[in-house]
Amino acid sequence: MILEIKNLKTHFFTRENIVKAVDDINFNISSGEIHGIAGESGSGKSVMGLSIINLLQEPGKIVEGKIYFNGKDITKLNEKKMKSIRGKKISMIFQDATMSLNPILSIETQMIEAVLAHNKISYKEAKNLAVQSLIEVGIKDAEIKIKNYPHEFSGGMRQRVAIAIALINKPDLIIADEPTTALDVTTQAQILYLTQKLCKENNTALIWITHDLSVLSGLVDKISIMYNGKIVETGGVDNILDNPQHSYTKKLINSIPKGNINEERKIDDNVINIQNLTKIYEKRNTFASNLFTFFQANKHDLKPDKAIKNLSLNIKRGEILGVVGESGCGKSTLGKIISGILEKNSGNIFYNQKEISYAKKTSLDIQMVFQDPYSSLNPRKKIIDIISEAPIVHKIINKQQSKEYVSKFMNDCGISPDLMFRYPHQFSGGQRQRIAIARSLAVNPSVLICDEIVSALDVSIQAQILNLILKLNKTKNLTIVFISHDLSVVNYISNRVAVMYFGEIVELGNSKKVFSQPSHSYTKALLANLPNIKERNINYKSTLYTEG
Amino acid sequence: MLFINYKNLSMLIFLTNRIIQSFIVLLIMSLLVFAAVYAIGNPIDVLINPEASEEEKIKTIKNLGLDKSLFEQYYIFLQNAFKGELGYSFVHNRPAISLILERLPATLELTISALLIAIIIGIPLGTIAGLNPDNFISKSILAMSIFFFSLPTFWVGLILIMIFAVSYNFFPSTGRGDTVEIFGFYFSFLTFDGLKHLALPSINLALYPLALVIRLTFAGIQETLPLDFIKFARAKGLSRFRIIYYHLLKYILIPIVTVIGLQFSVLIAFAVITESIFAWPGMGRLIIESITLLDRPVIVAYLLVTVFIFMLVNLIVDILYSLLDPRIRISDK
Amino acid sequence: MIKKFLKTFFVFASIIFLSKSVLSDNLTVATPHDPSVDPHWLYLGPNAAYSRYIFERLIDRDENANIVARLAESWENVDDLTWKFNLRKGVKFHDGSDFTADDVIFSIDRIPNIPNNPASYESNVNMIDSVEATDSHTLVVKTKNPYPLLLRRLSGVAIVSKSNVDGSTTEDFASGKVAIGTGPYKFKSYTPGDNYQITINDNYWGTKPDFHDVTFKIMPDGASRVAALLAGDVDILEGLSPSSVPAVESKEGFKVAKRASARTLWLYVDTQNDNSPFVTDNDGNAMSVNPLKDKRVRKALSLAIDRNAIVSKVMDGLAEEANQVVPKGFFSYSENIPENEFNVNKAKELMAEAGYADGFGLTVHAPNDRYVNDDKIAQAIAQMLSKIGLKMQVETMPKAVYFGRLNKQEFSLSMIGWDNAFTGSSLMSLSAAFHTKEEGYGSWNAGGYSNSEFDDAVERASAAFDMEVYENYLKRAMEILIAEDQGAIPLHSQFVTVGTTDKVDYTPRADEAFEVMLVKKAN
Amino acid sequence: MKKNEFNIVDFVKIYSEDKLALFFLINLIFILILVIFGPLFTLQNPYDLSQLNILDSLLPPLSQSYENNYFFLGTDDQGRDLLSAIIYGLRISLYVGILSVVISLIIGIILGVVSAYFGGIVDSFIMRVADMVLAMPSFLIALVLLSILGRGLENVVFALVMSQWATFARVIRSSALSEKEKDYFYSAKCLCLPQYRIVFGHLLPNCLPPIIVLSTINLAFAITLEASLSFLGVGLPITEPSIGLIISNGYEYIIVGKYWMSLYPGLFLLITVISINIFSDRLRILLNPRLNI
Repeated sequence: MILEIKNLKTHFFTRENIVKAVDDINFNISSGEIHGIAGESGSGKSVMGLSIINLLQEPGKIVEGKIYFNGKDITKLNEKKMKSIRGKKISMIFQDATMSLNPILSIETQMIEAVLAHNKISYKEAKNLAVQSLIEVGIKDAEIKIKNYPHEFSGGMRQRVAIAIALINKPDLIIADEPTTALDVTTQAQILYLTQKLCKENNTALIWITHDLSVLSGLVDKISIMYNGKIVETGGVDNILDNPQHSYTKKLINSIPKGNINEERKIDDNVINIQNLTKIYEKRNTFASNLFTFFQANKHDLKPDKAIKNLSLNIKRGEILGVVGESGCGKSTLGKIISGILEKNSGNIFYNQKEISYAKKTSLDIQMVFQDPYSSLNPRKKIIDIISEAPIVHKIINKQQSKEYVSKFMNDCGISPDLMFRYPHQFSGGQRQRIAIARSLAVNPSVLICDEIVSALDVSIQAQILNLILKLNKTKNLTIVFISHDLSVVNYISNRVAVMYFGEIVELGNSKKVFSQPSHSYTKALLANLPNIKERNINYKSTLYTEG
Repeated sequence: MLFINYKNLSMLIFLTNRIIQSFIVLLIMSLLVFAAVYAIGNPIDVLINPEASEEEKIKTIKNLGLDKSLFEQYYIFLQNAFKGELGYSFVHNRPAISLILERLPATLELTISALLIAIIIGIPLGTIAGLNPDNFISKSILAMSIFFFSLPTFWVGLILIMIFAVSYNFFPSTGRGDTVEIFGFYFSFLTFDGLKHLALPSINLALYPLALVIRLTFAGIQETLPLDFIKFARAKGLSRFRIIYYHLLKYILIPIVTVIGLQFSVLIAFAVITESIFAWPGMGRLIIESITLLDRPVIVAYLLVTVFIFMLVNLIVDILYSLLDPRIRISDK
Repeated sequence: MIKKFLKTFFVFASIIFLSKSVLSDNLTVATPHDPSVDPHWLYLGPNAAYSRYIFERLIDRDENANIVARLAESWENVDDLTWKFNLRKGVKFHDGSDFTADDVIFSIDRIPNIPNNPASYESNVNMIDSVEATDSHTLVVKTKNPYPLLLRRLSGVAIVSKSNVDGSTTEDFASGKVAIGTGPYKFKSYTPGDNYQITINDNYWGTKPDFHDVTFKIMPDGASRVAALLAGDVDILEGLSPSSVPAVESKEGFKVAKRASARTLWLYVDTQNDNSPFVTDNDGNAMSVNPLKDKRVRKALSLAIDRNAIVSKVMDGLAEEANQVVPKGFFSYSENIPENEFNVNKAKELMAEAGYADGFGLTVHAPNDRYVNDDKIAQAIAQMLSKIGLKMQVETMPKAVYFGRLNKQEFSLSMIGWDNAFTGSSLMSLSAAFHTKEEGYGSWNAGGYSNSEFDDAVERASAAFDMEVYENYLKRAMEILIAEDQGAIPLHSQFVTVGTTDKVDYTPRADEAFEVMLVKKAN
Repeated sequence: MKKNEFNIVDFVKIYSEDKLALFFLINLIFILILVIFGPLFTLQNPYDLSQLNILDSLLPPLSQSYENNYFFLGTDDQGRDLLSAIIYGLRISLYVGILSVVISLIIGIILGVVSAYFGGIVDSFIMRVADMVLAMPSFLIALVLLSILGRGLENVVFALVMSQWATFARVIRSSALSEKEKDYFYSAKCLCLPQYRIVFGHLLPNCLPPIIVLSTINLAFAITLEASLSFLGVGLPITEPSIGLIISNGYEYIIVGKYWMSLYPGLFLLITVISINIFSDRLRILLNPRLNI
C-alpha cells in the first residue's frame, strides 16, 4: 500500500457555517495502481486530492484523520518536510494546464526548477532530463520547444508538459484532478492513453479525479464514487460500471446518455435555409500594420481567422438537429448567426423563405439558450422580470398578466412558479438553465438554438435538461438546433447531426447512421476517441486530427 | 535575402503605429494648448513698463508677433516647431525649449528618486502585507498606505520642512545643493550635499506613489496567490523563496510597471507643488512662474515637452510590458 | 547588535548633518526673484535691482531716493534741452578695459534696439534726442523737450562695455560671456531658477562692499525663504512678509531690517463710466446709474475704511496710513490734505444723502501676488465696506491677469500701489494714473478720473526746472485729486522688511529694491 | 458576500467586520452630518463679509471675540471663526468634489457605454480622446485650465470634470465590454429588446460595482486636487474659502507659530479624505471589482 487514508475529514470554515467537504473518508491505493475517483461537482473529490498533498487553501483544514504515505503519516509533517515530498514523491496535475503553468516563465524554467528543487545536479543535466521528459510525453522537437512559453502551445500540449513535470522526478504517486476536462475529445484520448502508459511503465500510482465516469472506463483499475464528501462505493471497474450496488452509483450510470432515441423525421419542410455562409473574425487593422503587411514576405502569419467557411445547411421543421464539433470549429458562431445576434460576412440565411438580416432583427421566432447558466441571467433582475420582460416589451402580454404568464412557462420547464420573485443567484445551475429556456419560450419561438446548454451541468442534471428539451420538441413542435461538443449527448437527442470541423460541415445525416457508420475520416476519429463505459480498452490509434 | 522575424516585425509595426499616433496627439495637443494659452491675458500688459507709450507698446506687440491672428501665430509656431524651436521666452529672451531642457534634469532627478523610493520601499512592504494579510504588521502597512494616499502634498511638505529642517536641522530646508556636470547637464545626486538637499523633496513627492505601489503589490499578490500556477508550483515542491520571487513577483510586476509608468507622468505634474515648496529649480517651478508672467512660449513648450515625456514613458512601458510578458505580441494589443 | 549599529549611525549622521557653514566673507541671500543678467532686458523692478551689482549707471539713486553721482562725476544743465556730463576717469571694466563715453553712447543706443523685448528700458531714454562725446570723458545730451527728470531717468540706464557687448545677445549675458560692467561685483555663475553668484571686483573705483562672494538662492515661496533663514541656510532674506516678522525677530540670532518705502497703495474708483462694470443693485442686477460718480459715495467709501485696522492687523504694524498717494513727509507731500477719518455713521449718512441708504453691490479687485498682503487688504476693505450696507465681493488674481484688465478699465473699485522713489515725487503717479488719457499722460488712468484743473497743474509741474515751483504744482494737484474730488481712496504706504541673521546689518532702500552693497558685517 | 448579491442589511453587517473601516464610516457619516447641518449651529457665516471683523484676526484657539463668543479653534487672517470656516469649507470642498464626480460620472457613463455598445469608429474616436486626456496628469489639466479660466466654483468644477471624465469613461467602457460578452447580453439581443432597455436595464446595472468604487476614490481625489489647486492660488474665490484654501491661507503662518490656521483644517481634510478612502477600500474588497487604475 503506497497510500492509506484513514477517517480523513477536511472542513471549510466559512462565515456562515462549516462545509464538510471531505467527511470521513477511507481510501487505499497500492503502488502502480490507477484509481479513478468519480463524483459530481461539490462531492469533495478535488478537496480530497488537495488534502493528500496538503495544498488546501484557507479556510480549508484537515480536522481529523491520517494519511499514511509509504507507511508514514504525512498530515503531521511540517511545511519543509512536506515540500520535499511534493513533486518528488507525490505529484499533482490540475484541470487546466493553461492556468497551472506560469504564463510568463518558459517551459524550460518551469521544468528545470522542478528537477533542481529535489536533485543536486547541474543545470545541464537537469535540462537533459527535462528534454527527455518532454520527448516521453510525445512532444516533437523537444529541444527547441522547451524554450517556448506556455501560450505558444496548444491546450493538449500544455497538459502534456504538466504531465511531464509531474513525472519528471519519477514520483510514487500522481494525483490528477480532472486533467482532461478542458480538452477536446481527441486530445483527451491521447492524454488518457499517454498517462496510463507512462504510469504503467514507471510503476507510478495514479489517482484520477473526474466527473465523467465514461473517461475512467478504459483507464483505471479501480473506481471510487464520491457523494457529499463520502466515498459511497469502491471497486474494480467492471464491478462498478456493470454492477453498481449503491443507488447513487446507479443513478450516475443511468444518467449517461446512451444510444439514440430519435428517428430522423421524414419532413422536407425547411424552416431555415443557410446558403454559402461565411464569417470572418477580423483582426484590428491599423494603417501601419496594413503598410507592413503589404511588404511582408510571409502573409500567412497575418491571415485573418475564418470562423465559418462557405457553409450551407437546411434545418427542417420540427426536428432536433445536432451540431457537433470540437472547440473552435465555429459551431457557436453558427448558432449566434442563425439567431441573428452576430453579423455574417457573406451568404444568406432564410427563415420561412424570408431572409434574416443582422441589422434588423425584429423576429422573435428564433431564440437561443446559452451555455453558461450563471452568466445568461441578468443577476440584478428577479425571475419574473427576466422571463416577462420581452413578452411585455413586445406586447405579447400586458404587465398585469405577467404573473400568470410566467407561471405557465415555469411550470412547463419544471420550476415551481412560487420561486418567481427570487433572484438568479438563489438557484442551482440546472434550475437556471430551465429559467433560461423558459425565458426563450416565453416569446413563442418556433426555433430554439441550444448552445452547449448541458456542458456546464452535472451528469444527473444534464439528463433532466435533455429530457426537457425532448419534451418541448414533442409537445410544442419546436425546431431545435442542439449544439454540443459532447458526441454522446448529441447522439442521444438528435434526429439529424451535422459534424463541423474548422468552420465547415464535414458530415450531415441521420444521427443513427452517422454514429454507427461514419463516412468522413474526422467523424471516424471523433467516434474512435469517444470514451465509452461499455468499452474497457483504450484504443486510441487514430491521431489523424491532432495538434503537434 | 531579407529575413524579417515575425516578432521584430510586429514590434516595428507597433512602434511605427505608436509614433504616428503620438505625432497626431502632439499636433492636436499643440493646437489645443496654443489656443488655450492664447486665451490668458495679454503678456504685454504684464511685462511692459507702466510708463511705455502706446507707440512703444504697438512696436513691441508687432515684434513679438502678437498682432497676428491666432491661426497665423499657430502656423508660424508649427513651422518653427518642425525646426525644433518652440519659440522664444518673452521673459528670458532665450529659446523656450532650452529653458525647459535646462530645468528638466532637476525635475527628472526629483521624480525618479521619488519613484525609486516608492519602488524600493513599496514592493517589499506590499509583498509582506500580501502574503499574510491578516497579521498586525500587514494591517498596519495597509493602513499606513491609505494614510499616505490621503495626505495633501503641500501640507506634508511644509510639515517636513518644519520638523527636519527648522526644528532639528537634519536636512537643508530648500534648494538643490551642489551639482556635478554630466554631458552638459547638472545632477545633484552625485554629491553628498546634493543628496542631502534631495532627501526631503523626494520623500515628499514619494508618499503618494509609495502608497500606490504598496497597494498594487498587495492586490496583485492577493489576486495571484489563489491561481492554479502557484498551486502547481507548490505541488512541484519549490521553495517559498522561489515561488515568491520567481512565480509571484515576476508575474505581478507587469501591472506594477504599467502603473509606475503612469505615475511618472503624475509625479512630473505634482512636482509643480513640491518644487515650489522646496525651491527646487525644476521645470515645475518654471511653469508656475511662466503662468504668472504669461510667458506664453514657455507654457506652450512646457506642455508639449511634458506630453512628449508622457508619451515616451508610455511607449517604454509598453515595450517593457512586452519584454516582461511573453504572452503579449505587441501588435495584437 | 542592531541597536549598536543604529547608535553609531545616528552619531555619524548628526555629525554630518549638523555641521554648518560659518559666515565669513561669503553671503547667501534668499530671494524670490530670478534675475536677468542682461541689464537692458525686461524692465522689472527686481531686474533693475540685480543689474546694480555688475553694472553701474551715470547717476544713481541712493537708499533714500536721492540722486548720487556714479560714473558721471558732475553735470550741468546748459539750457532747457542740453545737458553736459563729465565722466569719471580711470574707471575700468571687469575685463580691464577703460570706461569711456563710447560705452555710454553704446548703452543708450542698445536699449531700444534689443529685439522682442516685451518690457524695454526705452522709456528711460526715449526723451533723448542725441548723445555726443566731445572727448573720451565728456558727454553732451540733448532732449527732445525740456525734461527736468532726465537725471532720474538716467538712473535706469546701466552702462555696459561696448567692446564686449557689441553684437552679443541676451543669452550671452546669461552665460556670463559678456556680463562685464564696472560695478563692485563680477559675474560668477548663474543657474536659472536656482541660484545666481557674484564675486567681488577687486579693482572697483568706489567703496568696496563687505562681502567677497554673494550667492542668491532663488526661492519664490515666502514660507520656504523664512524656513531657509531660520534653518541657517541663508544669511539674509529678501521679501519678508509682515506676518513672519515676529517669528524672525523673536528667534535668537535673527533680526529684521525695516523702513517705510516710497510705495503707496490706493483704490481707483470708476468715476468715468455711467454703467460701472462691477456695480450692481442689491439683487445683483446692473444699475442704470453709477453711484461711484457721486462724490458723496466716494467720500463714504473712504470714511468706512479703518486704515488703522489694516495697518495693525493685516500689515502687523509694518505700514503707515496714507491720506494721499505719496507717503507722509515725502517730497511733494501736501500738508493741506486732512488726515483720514474712520467714521461708519458719517459714511452711512453720506450714503443716505446720496440716495443709497440701502447700499448697492460692489466688487473690489486686487492682485494677489504683487504687493504685501494685497489680497488680504482687499478682503479687509470688503469687510469694512459691507458694514455701511454695501453688498461686497472680492476678486483677486495674479498680476499677470490683473494689470491687463486694470488697464482696460474693467474694474469699478481696484487696488494699485505706486512706487514714488523713481521720480522722488508724486509726479509719475499723478500724471500716469490720474491725468486725462492723452499723449504722454494717463496711461494708467484706470478709474477714468478727469479734471482739467488737475491736468493743468500736473502738466505745469512736469515742465518745471525749479524745484519749488515743481513741488507746489504737485501739491496743488494732489489737493484737487484727494481733498476736493476724492478721485482715489488712499490706503497706506507699505514697509520694506528684510530678515537677516544677527551677523549682518542691512539698510533697506526706499524703492524696495534689494542691494547687496547695503549689507554690512555686524560688529 | 456572494457574487452579485446586494442586501443592505447584510452589507452593513459584513462591512462592520472590519472595525477600522467601521470607525471611519461612522466618522464619514459624522462629517456629512456636520457639513449638512453644521451651518445651523456655527458662530457665524464666514462667507458673509459683514459678519467678520478684521480686529478679530489671528486669534489663537479658545480666544474670546468682542461679542463674548469663544473661537474654539481660533480665527484666521480675516477674523473668521476657524471652526465655522472649516465647516463651511468642508461643505464647499465636498460640494465641489461630489458635483465634479457626478458630472464626470454622467459623461463617463454616456461615453463609456456608447463606446462599448457601438464599437467601431465611435469607440475609436471616444477612446482616442480619452487616451489623450489620460496622457496628461489630471493635476496638470486642472492647473492649466484654471490658470486660463481664473478662480471660481464653476471653473474648478469644470476643470475637475475635464480631468476626470476620461477615467470614468475608460472604466465603464471596459466593464461594459466584459458585460457585453456575457450571455445575458446576447440573450437580451436575441429577445429583440430595445437598445435603451439593453443599455440601461441590463448593461449599466451590472457595471455598477466598479463605478461605485471608482466614484468614491475619485471623490477623495477631487477634494485633494481642489485643495492643491487652491494652494497654488488658482482654485476657489478667496471670500468663500474651501478647506484647501483655508490651509493655504494659514500656510505662511505655520512658520511663525500660528499653527492653528493650517493644522486644524489640515487635520479635518485629512480625516475626511482618509474616511472616504477607507470606505472606498472596504467597498472595493466587498464588491470585488478589479480596477486597473
